[in-house]
Amino acid sequence: MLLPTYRCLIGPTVFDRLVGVNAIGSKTIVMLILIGLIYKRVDMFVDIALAYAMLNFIAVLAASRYFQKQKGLYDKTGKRTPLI
Amino acid sequence: MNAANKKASIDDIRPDHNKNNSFHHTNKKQFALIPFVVTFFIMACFWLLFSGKFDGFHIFLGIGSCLIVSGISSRLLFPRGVPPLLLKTWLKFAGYLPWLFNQIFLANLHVLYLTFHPRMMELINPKIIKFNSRLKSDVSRTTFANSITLTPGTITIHAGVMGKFAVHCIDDKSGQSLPGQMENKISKVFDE
Amino acid sequence: MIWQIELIILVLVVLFGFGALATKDLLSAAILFGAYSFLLCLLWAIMGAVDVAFTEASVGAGVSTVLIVSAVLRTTRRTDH
Amino acid sequence: MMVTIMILLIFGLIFFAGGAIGIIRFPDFYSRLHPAGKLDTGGLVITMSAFALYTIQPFDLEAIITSIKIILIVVFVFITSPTAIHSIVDAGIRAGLEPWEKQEDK
Amino acid sequence: MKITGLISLIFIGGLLFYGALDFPPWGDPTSPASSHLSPYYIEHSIKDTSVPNVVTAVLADYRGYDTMFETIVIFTAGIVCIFLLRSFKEKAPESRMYRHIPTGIILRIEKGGKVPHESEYFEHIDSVWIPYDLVIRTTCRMIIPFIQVFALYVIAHGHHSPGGGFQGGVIMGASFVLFAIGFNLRSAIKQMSEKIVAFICALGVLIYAGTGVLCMFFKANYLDYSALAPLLRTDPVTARSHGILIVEIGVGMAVMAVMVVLYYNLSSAGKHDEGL
Repeated sequence: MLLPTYRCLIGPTVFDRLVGVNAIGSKTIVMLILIGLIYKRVDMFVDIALAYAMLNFIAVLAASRYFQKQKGLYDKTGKRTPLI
Repeated sequence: MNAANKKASIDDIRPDHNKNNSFHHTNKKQFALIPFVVTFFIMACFWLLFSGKFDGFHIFLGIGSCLIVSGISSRLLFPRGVPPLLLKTWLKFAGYLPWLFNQIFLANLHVLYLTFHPRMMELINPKIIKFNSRLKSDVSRTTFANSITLTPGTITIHAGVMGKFAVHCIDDKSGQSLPGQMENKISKVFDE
Repeated sequence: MIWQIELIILVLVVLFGFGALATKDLLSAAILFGAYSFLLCLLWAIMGAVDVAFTEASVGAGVSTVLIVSAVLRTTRRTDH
Repeated sequence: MMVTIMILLIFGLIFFAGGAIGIIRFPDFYSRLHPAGKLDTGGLVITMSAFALYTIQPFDLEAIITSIKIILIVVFVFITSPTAIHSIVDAGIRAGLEPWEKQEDK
Repeated sequence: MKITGLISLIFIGGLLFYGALDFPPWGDPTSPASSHLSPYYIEHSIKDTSVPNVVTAVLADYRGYDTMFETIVIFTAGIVCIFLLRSFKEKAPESRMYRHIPTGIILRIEKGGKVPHESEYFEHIDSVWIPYDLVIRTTCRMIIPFIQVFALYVIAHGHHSPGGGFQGGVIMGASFVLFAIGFNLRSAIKQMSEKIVAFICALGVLIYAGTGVLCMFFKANYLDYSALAPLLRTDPVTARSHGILIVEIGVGMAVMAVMVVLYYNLSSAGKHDEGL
């Protein structure tokens, strides 16, 4: 989980951050079930993991919609400086 | 902008896809019984799976919520104008799954090999390939696109309405096998 | 609970919080905030507060990122200094 | 039973580690998606099946339902994960990010 | 200005840390919080309310006022969002895009042009036209009903597993948001119009407060659900459990509606024409 964090925090573009967040999300699901096994109450934690599995991709979809609406890595103002 | 996208957007305004996708265009709200009942039964199965409690009170709550859900969104599972998925299709789809799992496992091993290879930069050769698919319905195309994304070294970039696909593949070997076998299997599943 | 895991996740939460504050690009900040809420949910779950973890999971994964991204879409994407 | 679970867990962890390293090592954003998408999904499937095998041990109704829920998580991840990857790629193409290609012709 | 902020922040933080030093040590069994209040909840909650999940019992029964005002805070947030952002003035946009459905031709109508009615033949589309994205749309279509049934499960099973009204309401709202992202905002509004959403929002708060008032009719305190026993035809303990469920449903409705309202108004800047 540390390495996707690196990609999230340092990553050159927004997309690298998205990739990192996606990876962190899938690891979070596994960690939740693991914690449930350690506490011996899997039936509780499985609900949280299920909610994650369903809702994990809404954020990614929203961000990709942003780029479909707002074309380009560049701002509207016409400054052609890449946003990092 | 990529050339594939421009071409595809010319595709997309062709009239054909409106027939497939008449969900938005009907202003009249007609109540359809059969999708409602089928959705209700699917949702009831899922409720029992989630709940795991079979006493009367919880069953009553479950029936109430299944009615609400199927009232709201039975049109989403079975939209107008699209032929519904039959039980036979689902059984065939279950037959397709083991092959898919095998492919996914192979894909993982392949990408794993690439990842840990010390001279990775020489092995990979990313490029974009385009091809036409002969699958027709929305669901089969989506299945095809998702299967491509899951199998060796390929990611679907664009899945057009008219059957245009653009695929990003990571090395030469993985790009050659498209569309090939997978499309045959999926077309066999969905009877097209 | 194993306190090493808890410590690692706590450090990661702090890192993501600082990252979300420090980036000048607001969209990146929104995305980092999503990851921050993932890790915070894990932290609550480790501490045994299951209900709080569930709230954090549904709010953080479901709607908060979408709302922030849509607010960024309607305003500007760059912070001015 | 225990041996199977251990083997599956080790495989899953290898996949996860490969995914994490691949995200760092690959040269550009499009090729980074390959390890991120596939290896994470594959590792999640294998790890989850190990957990489901572990949970089903007492073999009463509650345990069976819990492990079916774990399998259900896998199903949902299988539906949503390729979609998420596809939408990221789509956003990248629309934003005008050029794919990295090997220069060997010159 | 920045330096003033920093200094005041450090001062307040130091004050808080100084205050925190006086707290009993973490996990101390003799601290006042864990010596008489929480043992009471832990021992009596099953006997009083027959709810296995103590958190739900505390939130919705013992601390009912607290949760009620939380719900009202959320409701107020939704109302304020409508008041701040919603613009009812139909400012005519510079150009509108319409699609003639049978032929698929796209018309761009400049300012002042004659606007066709929305019918089976003309469809209003977004000005930055997003091509029809097949994969996302089909996946959203397939997955939304399952998210909704899961949300209702979470609301109904707050007694036995983690969850309850708030979480279930948020997941339900997320499913509508997903609908609006996967399709477009106008079809979401057509499915669930603004008036219906506002009505559901108010109805949720009304259910919560109305349950309390109903208890007062039976000569009990406000939000004392055991008084509802003759109405529900059960014994007082089960009545408390059912009262908690009713209240949770109210909270869920209010939260769901507020999430949808927030998304509608934020993503379209109050104009409700084109969203994210």
